[in-house]
Amino acid sequence: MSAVSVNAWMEAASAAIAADAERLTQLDSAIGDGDHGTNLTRGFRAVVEALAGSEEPAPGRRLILAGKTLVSKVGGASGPLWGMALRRAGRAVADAESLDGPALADALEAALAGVVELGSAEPGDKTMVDALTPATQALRAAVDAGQPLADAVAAATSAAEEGARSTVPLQARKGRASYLGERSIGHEDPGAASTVLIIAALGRALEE
Amino acid sequence: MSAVSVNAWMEAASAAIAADAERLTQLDSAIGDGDHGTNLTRGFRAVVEALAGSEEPAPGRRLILAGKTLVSKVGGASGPLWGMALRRAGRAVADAESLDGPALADALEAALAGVVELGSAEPGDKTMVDALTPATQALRAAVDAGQPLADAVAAATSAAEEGARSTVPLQARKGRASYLGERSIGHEDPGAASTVLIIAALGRALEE
Amino acid sequence: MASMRKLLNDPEDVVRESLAGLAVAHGDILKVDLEQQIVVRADAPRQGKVALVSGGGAGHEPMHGGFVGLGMLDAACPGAVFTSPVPDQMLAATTAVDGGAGVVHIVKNYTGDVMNFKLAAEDAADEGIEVESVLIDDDVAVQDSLYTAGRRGVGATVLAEKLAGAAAERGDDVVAVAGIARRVNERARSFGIALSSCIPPAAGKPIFDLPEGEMEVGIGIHGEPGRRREPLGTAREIAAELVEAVISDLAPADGAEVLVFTNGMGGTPLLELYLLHGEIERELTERGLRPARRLVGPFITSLEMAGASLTVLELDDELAALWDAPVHTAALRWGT
Amino acid sequence: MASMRKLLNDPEDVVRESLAGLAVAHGDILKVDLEQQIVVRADAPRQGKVALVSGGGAGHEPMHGGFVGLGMLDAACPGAVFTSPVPDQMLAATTAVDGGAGVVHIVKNYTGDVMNFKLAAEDAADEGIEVESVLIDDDVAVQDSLYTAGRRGVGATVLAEKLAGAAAERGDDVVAVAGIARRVNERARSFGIALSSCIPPAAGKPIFDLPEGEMEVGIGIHGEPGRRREPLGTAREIAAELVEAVISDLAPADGAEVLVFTNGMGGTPLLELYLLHGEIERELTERGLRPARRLVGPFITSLEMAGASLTVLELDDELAALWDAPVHTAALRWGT
Ligand SMILES: Nc1ncnc2c1ncn2[C@@H]1O[C@H](COP(=O)(O)OP(=O)(O)O)[C@@H](O)[C@H]1O
Ligand SMILES: Nc1ncnc2c1ncn2[C@@H]1O[C@H](COP(=O)(O)OP(=O)(O)O)[C@@H](O)[C@H]1O
Ligand SMILES: [Mg+2]
Ligand SMILES: [Mg+2]
Ligand SMILES: [Mg+2]
Ligand SMILES: [Mg+2]
Repeated sequence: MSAVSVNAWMEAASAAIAADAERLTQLDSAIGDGDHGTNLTRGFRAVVEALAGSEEPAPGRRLILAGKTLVSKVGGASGPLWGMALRRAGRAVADAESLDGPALADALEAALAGVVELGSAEPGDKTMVDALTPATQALRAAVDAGQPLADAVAAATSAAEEGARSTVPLQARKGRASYLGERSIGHEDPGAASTVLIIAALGRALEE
Repeated sequence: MSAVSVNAWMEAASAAIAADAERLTQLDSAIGDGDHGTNLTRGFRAVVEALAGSEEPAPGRRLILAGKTLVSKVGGASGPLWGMALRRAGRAVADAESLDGPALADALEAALAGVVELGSAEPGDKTMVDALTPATQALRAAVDAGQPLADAVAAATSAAEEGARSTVPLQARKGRASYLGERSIGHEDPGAASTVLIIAALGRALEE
Repeated sequence: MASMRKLLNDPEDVVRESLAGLAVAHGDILKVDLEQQIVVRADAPRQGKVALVSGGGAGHEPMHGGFVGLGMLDAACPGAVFTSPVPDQMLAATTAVDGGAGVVHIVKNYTGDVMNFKLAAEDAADEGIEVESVLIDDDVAVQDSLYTAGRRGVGATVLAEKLAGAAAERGDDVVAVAGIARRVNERARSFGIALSSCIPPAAGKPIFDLPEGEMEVGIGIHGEPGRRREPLGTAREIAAELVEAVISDLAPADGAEVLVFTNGMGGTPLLELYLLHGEIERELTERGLRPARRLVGPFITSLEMAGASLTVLELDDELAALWDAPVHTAALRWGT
Repeated sequence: MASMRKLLNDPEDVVRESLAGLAVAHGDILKVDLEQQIVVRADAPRQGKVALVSGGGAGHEPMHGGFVGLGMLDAACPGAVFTSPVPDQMLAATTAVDGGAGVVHIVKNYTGDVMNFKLAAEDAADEGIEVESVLIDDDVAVQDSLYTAGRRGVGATVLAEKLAGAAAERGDDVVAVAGIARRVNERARSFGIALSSCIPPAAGKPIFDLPEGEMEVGIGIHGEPGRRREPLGTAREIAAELVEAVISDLAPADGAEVLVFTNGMGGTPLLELYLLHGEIERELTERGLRPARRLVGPFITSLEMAGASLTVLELDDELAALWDAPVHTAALRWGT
């Protein structure tokens, strides 16, 4: 049965973010402070390094390590948010042997819950939540419908993309972009954009 | 017999400098600190005002007043230099009733001597001296040759213009431009350029 | 590399290498742990004294490292440029300065700072250190509503760190020290404008372009654009706008004594800043307020951004006395 | 009007209005005569104390107005931006602070400053005031030869004003005070680089354009271009270049104790300036010199120019003690 490799996921996410760091930073320059690309590049690089140095076999524990690393290395808003997300994801799958469809759905739901608990953002606030929420829902629906994991991940990725696009016309209510008031309208939220990359990276981390 | 009116001279000089202040400042930006236009505009405006408020009939004394005003109002290098120049010019013609050809030649020679005494610049150092020296010589020669004052002033103006142009290829050895070393080559000296304006203003100050 | 208009080596090392320079420049006042990226008072921990810790993204210098020393902060933890530090740093700073009397965290209200400091405070509690967190949110440019992340912490941070630092120095307990910082936050308001963007080292270019003749109004301290753009006014008009924004929100008592903090954003010449300060005091005086203390200079900056912010703190006798108390840091020093 | 990136009203009034702001901000330290455009110590004249007067074009703030006060200058006379003041101002300042013990004029070596101060000193002598003039010319970027106006006065000015001010405060006579300033000038050298031009208010635009990736090397303090353009180096390379230029000319004794003054030109963030300072100290130490005192910050500036200069002063015990002596001015304060 196919599953997601945590190492491969984090490596693919790290590579995608590094490749797109410039664009993320551009988005953050328009409505934030222009550091989102460097923040996440630094963070995911550290995650890949930490995972490479760990012997831990359980995917849940690997996710917790990834989350702790993000908290320790990123700072800003996205560090604790994605850190909390991965820690909660890891705890949700506990000692499960593999991140198969149902486990991944549990993990993403827990991640989303963690982000909302820490950041109190609701859908429509123009944050990463606007991409992570539909992605999580799409993945759960596909898994529940018995679709292959690759298809479920593809559905989640499309949903994340659409969610990120949907942030463009919104006025931000959370994070730095909210300081801009109406001037935040018309720009894609950088955190939503990076969420797309992280979800899409799941597709490059499928095993078997 | 024709002569120069000090008031008219200073008014014409003030107007010409104000009109060309931008260009003077540009020249000073290239090899100095970009204030020559504003320095002299401020100074000659104050001179015109001071002369307007004075009852003094003797042209020599009016020149001294003009010089003192420049010293008090301009600062920088050009303030004391032109101040000294006009003070010395005034003293040279003492209580003469009019600034006729010979008196004007005396005045310019004294002015030049004052500038050299204070600033120790020699011809070729790329300063106002490079314009004032040939202008003074041309005026003296024309007056000695018995030419009408208007022609003498025109000759002085041409000589000043040529002198100013001759500063372009020079490397500065005095004033701020000297700090640039070889980079001062290829630019006209701002003080030489303003000297042209002041000499040319004589032509608009001829009476009778 | 180094092709942008910056004095640095590798942009990734800018904060750490800057701290190294701070350490050699002010070895009598502070020490720097380059590993943890924290700045600590030279004589820390001071047994029995409440300790003050602050932090935030770098790029606001002299805040916070320049405020470490007698009568002000015990430690500062700078993050990357314009990026909140991480909880590990905050925890390291907290444990390094705890003298057994508890630690006050001065936290500027930004999503990142708030979340990271929250995690650090939880970690500190786990280690048995009593932490009081004080949130600074004095920027009237942002409406404090459900529809924003709340007001940003700006100029009042400097004043809170000075006054709470003096309270800690005179022996106040942790609740009292935090209380002073909160009182400063309640009685102070700020508003800022920018005449240019700044150049974050990682980006290497300005965050925004501001056409000649315009200004950003209602800016924060992270080089971000402000609430709106307006035609650039004269200093007199800008002073009136700053004072109106701050005073209408602060609503001080008639004839109140105030501390006037005219802050440069980093790239504004002192020549202009003093000019603006003069206009600000005139405006305040015309409104019947009485400037009784002043601070003029670049103290909470956005790298080389041109612009200024005004912070007004309504004074009482205690706050005035705490302001006058000795301070010995790299950026503020008197009475010693 | 006000369409340039400047906080001001009318560019013609910028210096006077800035002085008005300085006066309200620091009424405890100094007073300003707006008519004469001079800044005078609040308690001037001090009977029996040698008085120190300095001046020069505005645009270098905090120099000189920010150095007026106990232990430093008795008066400052700022001219228009980057324009030497006029003799009338210098004379007014000199007579305002003369306490009967004579007055020392600290004159930076620029044609305008030298000529105007010369005329002022003559006027002061006519009024029976003993004036000692000290010429500061510490900038190694300019060759001191017949073919230039001689070396410019830059960073050493700040040090000379502090140290001679301390000598005056301890009671030295006018010749001795001038002697300290001259010793500082002999034992100090400076060199600077710029990463951007500045915007003089009267011009309203930058004096020169510097392409991305280049720097001006060997700059003065009037926004003028430097001796040459070079590719912008890393902070480490720039530190090496500054130290080499200064030390090869100063030729201090092996293992000498030095005061290291890392100066910001106005628009360089403190983050970068401290980074550079760290690199400079490393370079100096590697050459066997011993940094024993430091000053880091924007103290002699060119408006908002980005860049930095290094001044190194070879110390002896007396100069070190004079440095440590109390000073209370708007820009430098310790020991009080
Ligand atoms: N309260 C919040 N809840 C969820 N996501 C948030 C919140 N605040 C900010 N974010 C996300 O964080 C992103 C910005 O991250 P980043 O630029 O790394 O941090 P910072 O804003 O501290 O510079 C935003 O685009 C947004 O998606
Ligand atoms: N030593 C000198 N002798 C004669 N003229 C000089 C000397 N030094 C400078 N000048 C003249 O002064 C001009 C600059 O004047 P200005 O820009 O008003 O003063 P500053 O250089 O103080 O800014 C130069 O272009 C030059 O012609
Ligand atoms: Mg950001
Ligand atoms: Mg000039
Ligand atoms: Mg950030
Ligand atoms: Mg000048």
